[in-house]
Amino acid sequence: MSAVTEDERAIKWSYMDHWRSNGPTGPVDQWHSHKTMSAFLKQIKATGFDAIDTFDFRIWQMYGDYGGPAKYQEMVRDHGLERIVNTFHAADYDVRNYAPHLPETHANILEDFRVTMGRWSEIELDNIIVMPATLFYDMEPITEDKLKYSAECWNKVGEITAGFGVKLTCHHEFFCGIQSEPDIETFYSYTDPRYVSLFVDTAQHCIAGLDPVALYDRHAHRVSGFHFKDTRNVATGDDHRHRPDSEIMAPTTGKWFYEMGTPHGLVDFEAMMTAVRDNGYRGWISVEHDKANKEGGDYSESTAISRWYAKNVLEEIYR
Amino acid sequence: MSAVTEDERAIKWSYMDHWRSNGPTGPVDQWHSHKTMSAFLKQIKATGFDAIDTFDFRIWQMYGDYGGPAKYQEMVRDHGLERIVNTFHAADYDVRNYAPHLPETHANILEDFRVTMGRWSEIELDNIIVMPATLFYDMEPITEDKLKYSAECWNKVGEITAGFGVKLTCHHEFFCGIQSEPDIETFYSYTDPRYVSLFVDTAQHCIAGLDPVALYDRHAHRVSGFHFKDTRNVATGDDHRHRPDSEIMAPTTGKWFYEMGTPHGLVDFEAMMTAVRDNGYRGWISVEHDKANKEGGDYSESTAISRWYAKNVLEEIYR
Amino acid sequence: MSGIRWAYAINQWKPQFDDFVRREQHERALKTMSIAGFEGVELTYGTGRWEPLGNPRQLAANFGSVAGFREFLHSCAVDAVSSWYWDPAERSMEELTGPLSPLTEADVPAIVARASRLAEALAALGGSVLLVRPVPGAGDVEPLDDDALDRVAACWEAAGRATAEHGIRLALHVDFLSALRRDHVPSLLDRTDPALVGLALDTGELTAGGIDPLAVIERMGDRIWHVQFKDALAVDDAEEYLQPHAHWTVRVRGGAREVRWFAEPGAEGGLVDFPAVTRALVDAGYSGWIVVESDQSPHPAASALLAGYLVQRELRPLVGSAAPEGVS
Amino acid sequence: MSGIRWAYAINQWKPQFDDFVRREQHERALKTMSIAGFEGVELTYGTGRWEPLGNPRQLAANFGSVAGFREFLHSCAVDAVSSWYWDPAERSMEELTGPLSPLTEADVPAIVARASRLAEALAALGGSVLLVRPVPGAGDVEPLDDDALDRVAACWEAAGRATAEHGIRLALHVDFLSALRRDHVPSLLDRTDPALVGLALDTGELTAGGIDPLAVIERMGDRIWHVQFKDALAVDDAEEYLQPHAHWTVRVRGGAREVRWFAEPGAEGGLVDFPAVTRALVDAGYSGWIVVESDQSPHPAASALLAGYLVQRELRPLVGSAAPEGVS
Repeated sequence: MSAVTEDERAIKWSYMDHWRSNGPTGPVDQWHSHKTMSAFLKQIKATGFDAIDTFDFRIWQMYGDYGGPAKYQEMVRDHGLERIVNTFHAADYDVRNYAPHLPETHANILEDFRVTMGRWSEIELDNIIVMPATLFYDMEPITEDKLKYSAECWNKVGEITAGFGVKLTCHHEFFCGIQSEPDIETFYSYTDPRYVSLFVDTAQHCIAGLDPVALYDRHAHRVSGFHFKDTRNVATGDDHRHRPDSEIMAPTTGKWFYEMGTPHGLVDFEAMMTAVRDNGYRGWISVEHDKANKEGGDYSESTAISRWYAKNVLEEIYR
Repeated sequence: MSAVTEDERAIKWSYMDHWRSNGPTGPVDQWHSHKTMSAFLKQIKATGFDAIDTFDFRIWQMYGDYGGPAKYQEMVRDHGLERIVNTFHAADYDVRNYAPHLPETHANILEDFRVTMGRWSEIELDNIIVMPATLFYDMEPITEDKLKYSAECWNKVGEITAGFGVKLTCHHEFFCGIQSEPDIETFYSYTDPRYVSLFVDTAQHCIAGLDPVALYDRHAHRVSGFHFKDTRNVATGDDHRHRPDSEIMAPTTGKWFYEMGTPHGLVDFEAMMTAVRDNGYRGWISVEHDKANKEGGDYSESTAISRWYAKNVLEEIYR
Repeated sequence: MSGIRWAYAINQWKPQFDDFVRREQHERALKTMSIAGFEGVELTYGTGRWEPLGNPRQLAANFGSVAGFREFLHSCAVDAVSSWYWDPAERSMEELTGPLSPLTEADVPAIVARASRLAEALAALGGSVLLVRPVPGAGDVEPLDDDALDRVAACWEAAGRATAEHGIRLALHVDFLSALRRDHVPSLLDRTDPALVGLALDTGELTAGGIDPLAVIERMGDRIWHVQFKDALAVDDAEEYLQPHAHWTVRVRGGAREVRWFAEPGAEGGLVDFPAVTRALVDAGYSGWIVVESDQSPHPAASALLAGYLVQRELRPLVGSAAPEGVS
Repeated sequence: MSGIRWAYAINQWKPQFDDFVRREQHERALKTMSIAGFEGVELTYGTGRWEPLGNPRQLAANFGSVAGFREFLHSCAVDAVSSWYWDPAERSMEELTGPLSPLTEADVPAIVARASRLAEALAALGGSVLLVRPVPGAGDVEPLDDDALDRVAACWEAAGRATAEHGIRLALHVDFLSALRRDHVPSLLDRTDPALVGLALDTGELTAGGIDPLAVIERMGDRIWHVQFKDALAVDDAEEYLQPHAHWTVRVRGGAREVRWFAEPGAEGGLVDFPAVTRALVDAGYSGWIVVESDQSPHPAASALLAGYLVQRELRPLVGSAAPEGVS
C-alpha cells in the first residue's frame, strides 16, 4: 500500500463526545476534571482519531472550566487533535413550548438557535446536529402537515445557522417523530437543501428498519456527516414509542448501541464506506457508540475497536 | 407469619466461595488480603447467610495467611457466620495420572484424598464435593465399564473421607464425563450409598438437559447438599465437549451461570424448594453463582439478589 | 425500644444521568437494600424521562400511579419511601420551571406548591419527611443577612405548613456547601415554628464541613426530624465551599485535592463515629428514620451490604429497635 | 533510525485465573494494542485450559497450531509475538511437571528443553527474546553464594545455547523480588557468555527495587537484549522483598502498605522518567523490542491507549523509529 499524505486524505475521523471512565465514586464523564479530560483526549489521539465532536450543553463546562470553546479547543489541539468538528443540539422537546411540528413553538426554537450559535461563534464548526422532531409519542399521528411544519421550522433554523457558517443537519433517532422511510422522504421533500442537511446515523436508521446505505445513496448530495455506530437489534412492537423513553427503557434491549467492529452488528459498514466512496464524499466521518459502558462495556476499548475497524477495514475501501 | 426460631429451622444457607471485588489493579478475590476477606464476610453476613463453603485449594491461604483452617474459621465466626460447611475438591483431572474411569490412576487419587482429608481434619466439614469424572472429551465414549470404574473409585474415596467424618459427594458439571441422565443413573447404581452422595447443582443439571427436581426426587435419600444457582442456556451441540474447555469457552454463551432470582432463569427454584420440603431434607443449602462478575455483573449484587430470593420466595415454601 | 427505623438512600445508584433508568435496575437496588436489612428507601428529586424515580409525575408515568410504585416497592420487600430530598434550585421539566429560590419572594408560592405535591406523594408512599436544601451554596449567594434569613424562614415555614397537611414533616438538610454552614443554622431555626420546620442531621455533610455531629445533637436535638448516616472521608478545611459553583467544583469534582468526600458508614478512612452518634440520638430521644447512604459509590451493592452489616451488628443493638422480620 | 520496535504485554488483561479465556477477548485486546501503535505482543507463560495463550501446546489446542495463532495475530493487525516471559518455577500441567529451579542441577535438562520449545514457538511467531526469571525470590532461597551463581550461570548459558539454535536470544528478567536484586546481577552476567545470555531491563521492577534504570543502562548497556517499559508507583524501601512468599504477599497484595506497585508508563504518580530512559537506550545503541506494560490494570484498554499516546507523541520521536503504517 502506498502511503497517503494528510493532504490527500478524503476522509478524516472525528470522535463523538460520549465517554465514561471510572472515578473514585463511580463512572464519570471526561468533563469531570482537567485530568479526566486530558486522559480522554490522549486516548482519542492514541487510536488515531483526527478530531472530536461534542454536545451543545458542554459549552457551559467549556466556559466554566476552560474559558470558552476557543480555549477548550486549544487544549484539544495540545493533545494532537485538529479541532471540534460538530456539535449536537440536545434540546428539551416539549409540545408545550418546543416542538418542530407545532408552529406556535417555532419562535421559541428560533430564538434558542440564535442564542446557541452566538455562544459557539468563537470557533469554527461544520455542523450543528439536531433531532428533527419530538419523541415519537409526542408527535403521532405523523401527518403530512406535521412533517411540513417541521420542515419549515428547520428551514428557518438552517438559515440562522448558515449565517454563522454552520450547517443545520438532521439526525433521525429511531424514537423521534420522523424516523420511518416515507416520513423521512416527505420531510426532506419540504426542506430547503441550502439550509437543511441530513446526518446519517447508521445504527439509528438500522434500528428503525431502514437501510442506511440506501438512504444515504438517495440523499447523498445533502448529507453533511455521519455517525458510524452499530446495533444488534431492530426495534420491534412499540419500542419506538415506548413511554416514557425508548432510548434506554424499551423492553427489547438494555443496550441499543455498539461500536462498529463488534460481532453480531447489523450495520453493513463495508457497503456504507463503499457508498461514501462512490458518492465522492470528502470530509469528516464521526464515530459514536453512546452508552458503550452499559452491560460491562468499556469506552476505551470500544473506542479502540471502532478506530481499529476504521483503519484496518474501512480505510482499505476509501480514505 | 409466625417467627421461626433458630432451632426450628430445617434449612440453613451457606455461600459458596466465588467472589471478586475490585482492587487497585483489577478484580481480586476475597483471599487477596485480610481487608478483602473481612469485606467479603461482612457482605455474606449482611444478606443473612449462615455459613460459607470453600475450595480445597484455599487451604494454602488459610495456612499462609490465617494459621490454618481452624484459625480461619475463627475469623468467619467473628463476622457472625457459623462455620465452613463444605469444601470443593478441584482436582487436575488428567488421563495420564488422575482419571476416575481409569483404574490405573486410582492409587494416585486415593493418596490425594488421604493427604487432603488430613489437611482439613482440624475443622468439621459436612461434605467434600467432587466432579466425579474427567472432562467429557477425556472420557468419551462413556461406557458402562468406565462408569463402573468411576463408581469403584469414589466408593473407595468415600470410605476414606468417611473415616474423617466427611461425606464424599458428587457434583455433575455439564462438561464432565458423567452428566447425562442415563449415565448418572448407571453411575449411582454402582456406587455405595454409604460412601457416595449426590450434590445437586441446579444449573449444571439444567444446562446438561436434565430436570434437577426430578433427579433430586429420584435420589433424595442420598442427596447431601445443593448448589442453588441459575442459568439462562441449555448446552447445545458440542458445548459439553468443547475443546479445550466448556465452562468458559463454549460458543453458546460467555456466561453460563447466574444467581437465583435473576430474570430469564431456567431453573424452577420454587419446584425445587417444594421437593426439598416434601423429601423432608434438613440441613444446608449452598448458594453459588460462579463468574457472576462476567459481562458486567457484580458479586455483591448477585449475592444480595440470591439471598433476597431465598428469604422472600423460598423460605415461604420451606424453612 | 425506640421508634428508629432504618432506610437506605437510592442516590448512590445513579452516578450519571443515563444510568439507573431501567426497571430491572431499580428492582435489583431495592432488593439489595431490603436483604441488607433496610425497611425504607430515600428518593432524590430529579426531572425528565431518565429520572423515573425523581418526582411524582415520573412515578406515575413509569408505574401507572404513585400507588403503583408503592406496590413495586412491596414486591421488592421494601416497606416505604422514608423520605424525599429536594433542592428547589433543580429545574422541573415536567412543570417547565427553572431554579426556584427561597430567597426570592416571588418563588415562594411555587416552592410551597411543589413541597405540597411531593409531600402528598410521600404520604402515599408511607414516608414521613420531606428534606429540602434550605438555601443555595455559600459561593452562589450574597452572605445571608437578617432579612435574608427572615425570608428563608418564612418560605420554609409556609412549605412546612403545606406538607403538614399531608402528615409530612419538612426538614432542612444543611450540606457542607450551604450558605448556612457557618453559624446560621440556629438563627434560621430560631425564626421558624418548631411545629412546622425541623432539621435533618447528615453526619457526613457536617463532618466534611468541620462540624461535629455530636455537638449538633446536643445543641439542637429536639429539632432533629430526620437523620442521614453517611461517612466523610475528608474535611473542607480550606473553605473551598465559599467558591462559586462549588456544587460542581467542590462536591462533584472533589475540590483542589480531587478528594472523594463521602462513603457508606464503616468505609475505610471514614471520620464519623457512628456508634457514638447513634447513642447520642437515642439519648436525645430521637424517633424516626435513619437513612444510611454513601452519596455516590463505585460499587453500590457492596456499599449497601457493608453498611447493612454495620447497622445489623453494631448500630441496631444500640438502638434497641426490632429487626425487620427474618434479620437477626 | 534505530532498530527499536514497540510491543505491549498482554499480562495486564488477565487479573484472575478465570479471566481472559475467550477468543473474542483476545481479539479485542490485540486490536486495542494494534490501534494504539504497537506492532508486537509479549506473552506470559501459563498452564492449563484457562491459559490459551500460555504455552505452545495451548496455542495449538486453541488455534490449531502455533502458525494458526500467528494468523490470528495478523488478523488483528499485530505483527509478531515480540517475546515470552517464563518463570521456570511455574508448573506445567501439559508436561506434568512441578516447579523447576536453575539452582538444582537435576532440573537443568528440563529447563533447557522447555526453553528450547518456547524458543521454537517464539521463532515461528516472529519473536526474538525469551525472558526468564533467573532465580527465585530472595525470601524463598538461601542467599546466593559463588557456587549457586555458578550453577545459575551454567543453567542459563545452556538454555541460551538452546534458544539460540532457534534464533532466539535468552534474557534474564530481574524483578524487584529477585534473589539477584541486591548486587548479584553483574556477578551473574560476568559468569555467562555474552553471546548466549543477555539482560532484560524492566524499568518498573528496577525502580520498585530502588535501582535507577539509567545506572543499569550505563553500566550494562551492552548486555541489554530486551526492554520492558512499565512505571513504578512505589519503592520497596523496607526490604519487604526478603520475606518468604513475597510473590504473593508483596507483589500481589502490595506488602504491608497494600500499595499498587506498577502501572503503564505515564500513569499518575509514576516514578520512571521514560524520555530519559529512552534517550539513554538510544545512546547505548539499543536495538530490539521495547515492550510497554502495566503488569496489571483495573482498566486494561485505557492503560494501553494512554501508554500508546506517550509512545507516539513523546518516546517514538526520541527513538527515530518509523511509525507503523498509518500511525502518525
